[in-house]
Amino acid sequence: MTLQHYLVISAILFTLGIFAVLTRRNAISILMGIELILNSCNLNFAAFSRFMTPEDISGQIIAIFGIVLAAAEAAVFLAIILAIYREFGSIRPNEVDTLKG
Amino acid sequence: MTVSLISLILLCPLAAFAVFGLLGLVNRRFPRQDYLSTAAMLIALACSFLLLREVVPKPEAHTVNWISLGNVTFSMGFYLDSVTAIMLIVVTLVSSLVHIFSMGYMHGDPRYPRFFAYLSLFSFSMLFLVVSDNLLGIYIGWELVGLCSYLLIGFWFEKDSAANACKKAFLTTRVGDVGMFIGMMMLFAKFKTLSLYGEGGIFALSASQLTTGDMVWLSIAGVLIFCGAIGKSAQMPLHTWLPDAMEGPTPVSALIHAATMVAAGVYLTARMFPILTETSSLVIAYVGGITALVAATIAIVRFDIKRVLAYSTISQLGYMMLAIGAGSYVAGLFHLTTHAFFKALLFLGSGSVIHAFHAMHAHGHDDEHEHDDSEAHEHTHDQGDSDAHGHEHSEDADSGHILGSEIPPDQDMRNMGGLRHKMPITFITMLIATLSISGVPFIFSGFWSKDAILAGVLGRAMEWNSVHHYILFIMALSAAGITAFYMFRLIFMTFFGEPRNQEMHDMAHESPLSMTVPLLVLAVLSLPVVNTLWFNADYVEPPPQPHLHAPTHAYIAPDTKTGRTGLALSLFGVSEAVAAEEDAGHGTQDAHADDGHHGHGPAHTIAMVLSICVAGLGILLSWLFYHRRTLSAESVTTTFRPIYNLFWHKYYFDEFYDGVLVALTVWKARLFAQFDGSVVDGIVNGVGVVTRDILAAFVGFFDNRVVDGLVNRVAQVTWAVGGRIRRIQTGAIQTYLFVVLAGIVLLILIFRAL
Amino acid sequence: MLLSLMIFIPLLGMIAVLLLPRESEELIKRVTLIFTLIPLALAVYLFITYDRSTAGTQYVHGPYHWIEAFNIQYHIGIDGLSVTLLLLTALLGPICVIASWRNIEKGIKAYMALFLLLETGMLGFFAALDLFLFYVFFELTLLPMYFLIGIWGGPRREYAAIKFFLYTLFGSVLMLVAMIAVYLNSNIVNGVAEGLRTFDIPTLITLASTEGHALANLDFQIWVFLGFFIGFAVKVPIFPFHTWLPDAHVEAPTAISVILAGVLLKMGTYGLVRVNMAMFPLGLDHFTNGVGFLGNSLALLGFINIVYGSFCALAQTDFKKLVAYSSIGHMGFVILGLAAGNDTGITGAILQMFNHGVISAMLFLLVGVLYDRAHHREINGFGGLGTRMPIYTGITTLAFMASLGLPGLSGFVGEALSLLGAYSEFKWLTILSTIGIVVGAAYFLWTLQRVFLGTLNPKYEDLPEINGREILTLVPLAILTVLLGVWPNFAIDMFKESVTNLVNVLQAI
Amino acid sequence: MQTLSNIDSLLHFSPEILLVIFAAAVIILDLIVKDDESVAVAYLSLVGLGCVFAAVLIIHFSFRNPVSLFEGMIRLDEFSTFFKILLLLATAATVLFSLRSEELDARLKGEYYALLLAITLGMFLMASSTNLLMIFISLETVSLTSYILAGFLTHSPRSSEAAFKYITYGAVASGTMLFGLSLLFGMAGTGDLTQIGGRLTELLASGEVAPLAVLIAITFVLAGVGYKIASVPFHMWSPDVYEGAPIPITAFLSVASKSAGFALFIRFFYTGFGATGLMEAVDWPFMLAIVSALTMTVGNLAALPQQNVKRLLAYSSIAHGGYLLMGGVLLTSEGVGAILFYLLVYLFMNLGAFYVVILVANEIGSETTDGYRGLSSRAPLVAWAMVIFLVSLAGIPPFAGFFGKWILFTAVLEQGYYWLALVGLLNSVISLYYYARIVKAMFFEDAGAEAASVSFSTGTFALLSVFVIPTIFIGFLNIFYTFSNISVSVIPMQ
Repeated sequence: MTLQHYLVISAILFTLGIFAVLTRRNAISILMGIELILNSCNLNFAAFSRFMTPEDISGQIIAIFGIVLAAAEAAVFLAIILAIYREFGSIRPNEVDTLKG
Repeated sequence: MTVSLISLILLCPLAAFAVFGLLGLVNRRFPRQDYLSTAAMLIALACSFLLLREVVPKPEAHTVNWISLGNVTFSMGFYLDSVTAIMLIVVTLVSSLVHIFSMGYMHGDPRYPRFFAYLSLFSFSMLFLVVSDNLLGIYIGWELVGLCSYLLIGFWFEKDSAANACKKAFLTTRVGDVGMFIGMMMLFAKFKTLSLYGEGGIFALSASQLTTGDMVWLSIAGVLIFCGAIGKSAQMPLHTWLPDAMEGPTPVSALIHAATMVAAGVYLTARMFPILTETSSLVIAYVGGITALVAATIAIVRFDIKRVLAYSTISQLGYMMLAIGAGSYVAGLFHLTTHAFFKALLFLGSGSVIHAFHAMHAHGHDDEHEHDDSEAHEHTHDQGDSDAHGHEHSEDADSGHILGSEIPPDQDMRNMGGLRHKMPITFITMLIATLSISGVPFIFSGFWSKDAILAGVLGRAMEWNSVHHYILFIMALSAAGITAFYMFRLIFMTFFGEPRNQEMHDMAHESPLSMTVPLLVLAVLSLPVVNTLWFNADYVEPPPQPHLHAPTHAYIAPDTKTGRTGLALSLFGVSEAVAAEEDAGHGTQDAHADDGHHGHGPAHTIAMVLSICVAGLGILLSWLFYHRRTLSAESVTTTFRPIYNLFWHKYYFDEFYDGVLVALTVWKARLFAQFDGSVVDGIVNGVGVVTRDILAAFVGFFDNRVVDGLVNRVAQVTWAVGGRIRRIQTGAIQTYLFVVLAGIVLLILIFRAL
Repeated sequence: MLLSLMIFIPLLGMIAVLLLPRESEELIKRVTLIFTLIPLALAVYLFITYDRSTAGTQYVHGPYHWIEAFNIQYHIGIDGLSVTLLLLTALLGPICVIASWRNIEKGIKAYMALFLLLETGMLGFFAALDLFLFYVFFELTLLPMYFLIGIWGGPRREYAAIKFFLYTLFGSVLMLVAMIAVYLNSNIVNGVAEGLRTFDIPTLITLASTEGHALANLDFQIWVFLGFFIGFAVKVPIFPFHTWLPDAHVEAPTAISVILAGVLLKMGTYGLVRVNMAMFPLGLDHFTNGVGFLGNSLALLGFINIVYGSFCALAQTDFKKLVAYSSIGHMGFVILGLAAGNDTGITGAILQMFNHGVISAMLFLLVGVLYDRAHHREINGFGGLGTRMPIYTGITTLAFMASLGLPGLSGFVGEALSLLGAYSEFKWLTILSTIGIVVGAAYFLWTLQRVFLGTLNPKYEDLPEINGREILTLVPLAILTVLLGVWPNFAIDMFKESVTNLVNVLQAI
Repeated sequence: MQTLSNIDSLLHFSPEILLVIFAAAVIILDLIVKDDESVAVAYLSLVGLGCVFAAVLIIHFSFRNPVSLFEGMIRLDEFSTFFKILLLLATAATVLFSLRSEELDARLKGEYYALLLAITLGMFLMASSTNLLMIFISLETVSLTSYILAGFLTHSPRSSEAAFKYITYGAVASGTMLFGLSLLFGMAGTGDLTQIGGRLTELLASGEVAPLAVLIAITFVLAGVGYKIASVPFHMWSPDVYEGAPIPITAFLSVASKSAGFALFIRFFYTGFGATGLMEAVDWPFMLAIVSALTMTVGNLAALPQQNVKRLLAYSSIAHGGYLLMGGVLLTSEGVGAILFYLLVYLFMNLGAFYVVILVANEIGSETTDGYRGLSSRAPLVAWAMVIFLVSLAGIPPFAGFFGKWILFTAVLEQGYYWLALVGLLNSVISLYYYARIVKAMFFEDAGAEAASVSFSTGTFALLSVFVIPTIFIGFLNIFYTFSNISVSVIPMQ
């Protein structure tokens, strides 16, 4: 397993994430897409740290922080989705469009 | 001394006006504005006589810097030579007399004080014009007299005809003035100064600097400046304002539109004499000649007493122009002087007749008379409308001559007749003036001046020695004859024969003293003997020698002689005149002058003889037509209907201009209604109409759509784009995210390429 | 010091007015009047004590450091041109206050405060010797004007106000670019930067004519000239940037029209003289006697203004619009005279600026008088007023005659000198421009006839005659009109030297 | 430059620590006081901000600057100090706004103020972090908190929607940024901004790294930064969020989070990517120039048709982002100085404008331009204050906004970006148009018949004047120029 493999995978993850975010018709799936993106980043950091700077682990630390932040973000996101559901009775993003123009 | 005199002459009338103006601001009136103005005028008159003594021996000039710039200065100043002095006297004299006359004539007018204030202002401007030693000053006076004539023609501005006439007068003359101004600009661009005299002046410079190469532009400049004179002196083709100007009170007609202002054009041309080239003098001569003849012929068929005189004035002014154009500088000025007196006299006389006739209208006051007069005009006419209608009906007033219905009854000669018993003084004085203008020998001044002109023209023609320049002489001669004819027609129709309108006749009466006295004074002044008391041959300096063009140069000496001869004759009768003529002949030295003179000696005799003959013929004819009635005007009219019509319609000038303008905006049906017949007014209206409809459409389109619209368009586009951008903001979050992605990709692609 | 006092006293006045209670309207008016009279007094003092024999700036205050970061200084002073226009501005101040005495119904307090602010802006503009300061004052007039038109204007006031604002701002941003460009190049000699950059106008003028200095570069001057020119052209206004003017005038209340025509238009031409001509002679040269179409485009614009403005005026039936368009025509003479670039032309132009300020002020005041009585401005709707209100008629006639360039009144001198000067440079354009003289006479006389002559329109049988207050506003202007017509040197002496200087600079090229 | 170990750093870090302490204190206090006294909470947070302010100043003047803390994680220098002051002012203003705003639910105020303090902390870090990790963490801190604040209005669909859009957008953007950061980290092999530039230059020179890779990385990062400063094409969240969020938060976001975003932006690009060799490979200044031109144009054009004043101001703040960005493309200290000065001015005029919006929303209960009809007669002082703010935003003399634009454009022209300057200036003409629409509504149109005149407490006017006075005077006072110029002295320029 070389660095390239990791990078390719993370790239795929990232793309999938973006794809999900753009296409899914459900807020939760969008959240998942976002998680994919963030994780692809974490994978990158870890991989780079492992292969480029073996003696320095700062990359892996960043990855850990990334995971934490992703978790926090997911929490907030879910809370907001709840609020949305309360107000709009739906979590389909394209129905949440009173603000426009 | 002279300076103080001049200042007095100028300031008195100005002060008289200033009093009126300042009090006017607080809506008060000086109780005796009339006395004030008259007194001012009389002082000015006295001063000008004193001045004559002062300056005749030696011309004087006083200048002050008016505007001084880095390397250009415009000066203001007086140039006083005998010509100036004589003009001063003419102006002040006539003006004073008119003032006195007006006290009677205008009595009881609601705007009585204002009338005198205006007269004072006019006198000031005219005097300023006369004494100025530089073109700028002359131009200033020039425009100011224009303003005064505007104010005075429109004095009874409730009358729409008057309101139109005054505007027409101002605009017509202004067209000429613009020409004059362009001429001034040309001279200024060349000489960097506008003052005429002195070594820094235009004359000196033109003498020293100009070469034959400059003749072309100098001729153009000369003609352009003459344009000013064309406007003011109502020469063709800008003459049409003067007859309309008769809408003003009669004293105004006498002062401004006969004696002084209209003569200013002649005066200017005389002043500019030294820089008139061969070509420009020819133009002037022809314009003058044609005007003299045409106007005379038109006058034949008028019935409105004032219009007859108006056309006669135009024709006489043409005479003077012709004289100056032909190089008879002195003769022109001499005729200007004599004409000033007898024409003023004629107008005042007619005024007195008119005045006599209103009395019978049982209206005490002119203004009321003018009111019902204007009501007489007011058929199809409503107030709030544009001036075009006004002109429409002044047009009717003109065409009305044919029916004879639209002439104010008290000015229509067909209501008159046999007045000589009723108003003897008026009759006598007017008769004297008429004899004078028709050039009856030898005791009337008009004869001498006219004769001098004829002589000059003939002599010039001979000197040119090309056949077609004799046309000028022919014109002059026939004009002289016709003048005699229509003037006597006027006299016969007014004062002789049976009263045509009995009840009017019964009411008529001699005018009060204040009016008859001026008549008498002027009558006396039309006798050369009196003139000579102050108008002495020696007074007339030869004009500054122009170095520009040989022929005129050659002609200066003999011309001066002509002038003197004319005057000499006026003093001692023919024989001495001939003698004077002789020594004039021998007196001249250089070869040029000799040729000139050879043509000239006989010229004078021939001219005199012929002029006497035509004058006699004219008088005889009109006697036969209008007194003995052995010949009937009607039958002649019918036989020569086309010619008659030609005269009647004033050579279809008005119709012609209408036609042109109609062609200009033929698609306007109501155009005839909108255009009056005059040139400038027509054109201005034409432009007005064109502006209102075409140009306004254009302006409306251009200014609002194109200029403004461009901006508005930009604004609209901006808005539209704003709207577009808004629509991208759909409110659907995924669209936003897509834009983000697209943005990133685009940025990468773009900068990948870089 | 005196100058600064004069400039900022109206500002103090504004503060004073703001502190007064809204109800005490009379008091507010009086205070405003006082605070406009003081600058007038000072202006007269300056005008009298100004040393006519030198071209240099006098009563200089500063330069004091203001924003060192950009070497922006507080530097004011006057030369002949500015002092003349300062007098005009200071004179129109109280006149406008008096003119607004009765016919401003709502919000008199705000009105007067804004007016005083406006006056500070105008006075400062004419005195500023630092380009940045100059610009700030220039823009400072925008805002009050916008509100004065927008709040107290006629039915279409909003449109007129925003149009005025946008047009002028558009011009002034281009001016801003040019100004920054000048600033940035102000210390570059032969391609190397040395010393501090500066906004100081006198310094810049000298730099712009020093050999090898970046400011003396022809191309640079041409572009910068254009930038400034458009900025000022909008203000003048020069065709085709003029369309804001008729709207603004028609909608603005009388006093504001007076200021607009009397002073704000002059700011444009003053800027042209002060900056475009003095600072960029090469650029000017390129547009006045250069080659090809652009060769004398400036004179061409002047000509277009004259003829176009006059014909537009001829087409109007709204009294005020007519006067507005006539202003466009008359400013054309200024441009023409400036384009001539010789002392006759420039003197004529400057004189015309001042005269037009006075005369158009009169005209707008007179229109206002009529409007206050008849509540409309339709020229054809009147007729025969001459019998009803003789004094008013008299004054109007005077103003008209002055405006159509009757000799003996001030209008003539300016026009005549501009034309005389212009003729020696551009023959045909000048000759064509004289059309403007005839047309000018035409529309004024025609108006005179339609409004005052003829039989009285029965609707106005009992139209009250012009009252004392209104006469009071007109008399000083009328006096000036006559005075300058008879004795133009009275004004010309002030700026003769400055003009000679300017001409020498221009001839040097 | 001295780099302090973690322990030594703590003292220099005291402002941030104080913020945390006070955030906690606020929550605790909120538990103690009764609901109707929750004003106390606000005052406590104000006190907190005061202390932090004092701490910032003390540290600034008493220790040698600049120092790098926590082994080079964050840096303490004039630049960060400048932004800290700016942010503190903004936060304090927001707290005061929130006190006076009637939208917010009184019961939740405790968390609210705590969150405000927290977000301030995040912004402090944004302004001073010099390491990829810190950059990301600070960014996320700010984002997460602002999501919550944007959605803070319970039972308000608009607020929730705003929060939803904000977080979705923000998460994706920051995710993208993080990906970019990871690439940079990988290529440079370090997270330290001060070294990344050098490393990348060498690698690019030796051809070990493809320019495209760097370009992609930078663009991804730009997505994150651009989202914070709402620059095209990453701006689309802001109108909706600004409109939906409570007005004080809108004001706060439009000023504080923009400023923090610019701080981050400057740090990142100038410290990290200022190296010339790098710019030869990736001409990011030009990229930014285009972005800035687009941003101001789009912002202004889209603002033209707006009826809702909050939304209009949102677009206007996008446009201002564009103006500010101009300064960022110049790579000159003048440019950055201009940005800082403009942010300072912008702080006052924009917050002022939003304060008026709050007042109108409170008293008249409308956010659309119709609500402003005849305000001049109903509340003249407020109306005139609004005029000053708007005109200053439009950049017309003599107000501070003009001076801000002025130095921006001077900097731009100095670098020869004439087209950019022209675009900017024409934009400011356009912008005048929509600002004038509000003025028009306030002054040229009459309020309805029922419209009574509105009276405000003196406190209101006092607060208003806090914004009016600087808006008028900042431009005239030399000190502010020097202030902003000194603050950029530490930013490396080549």
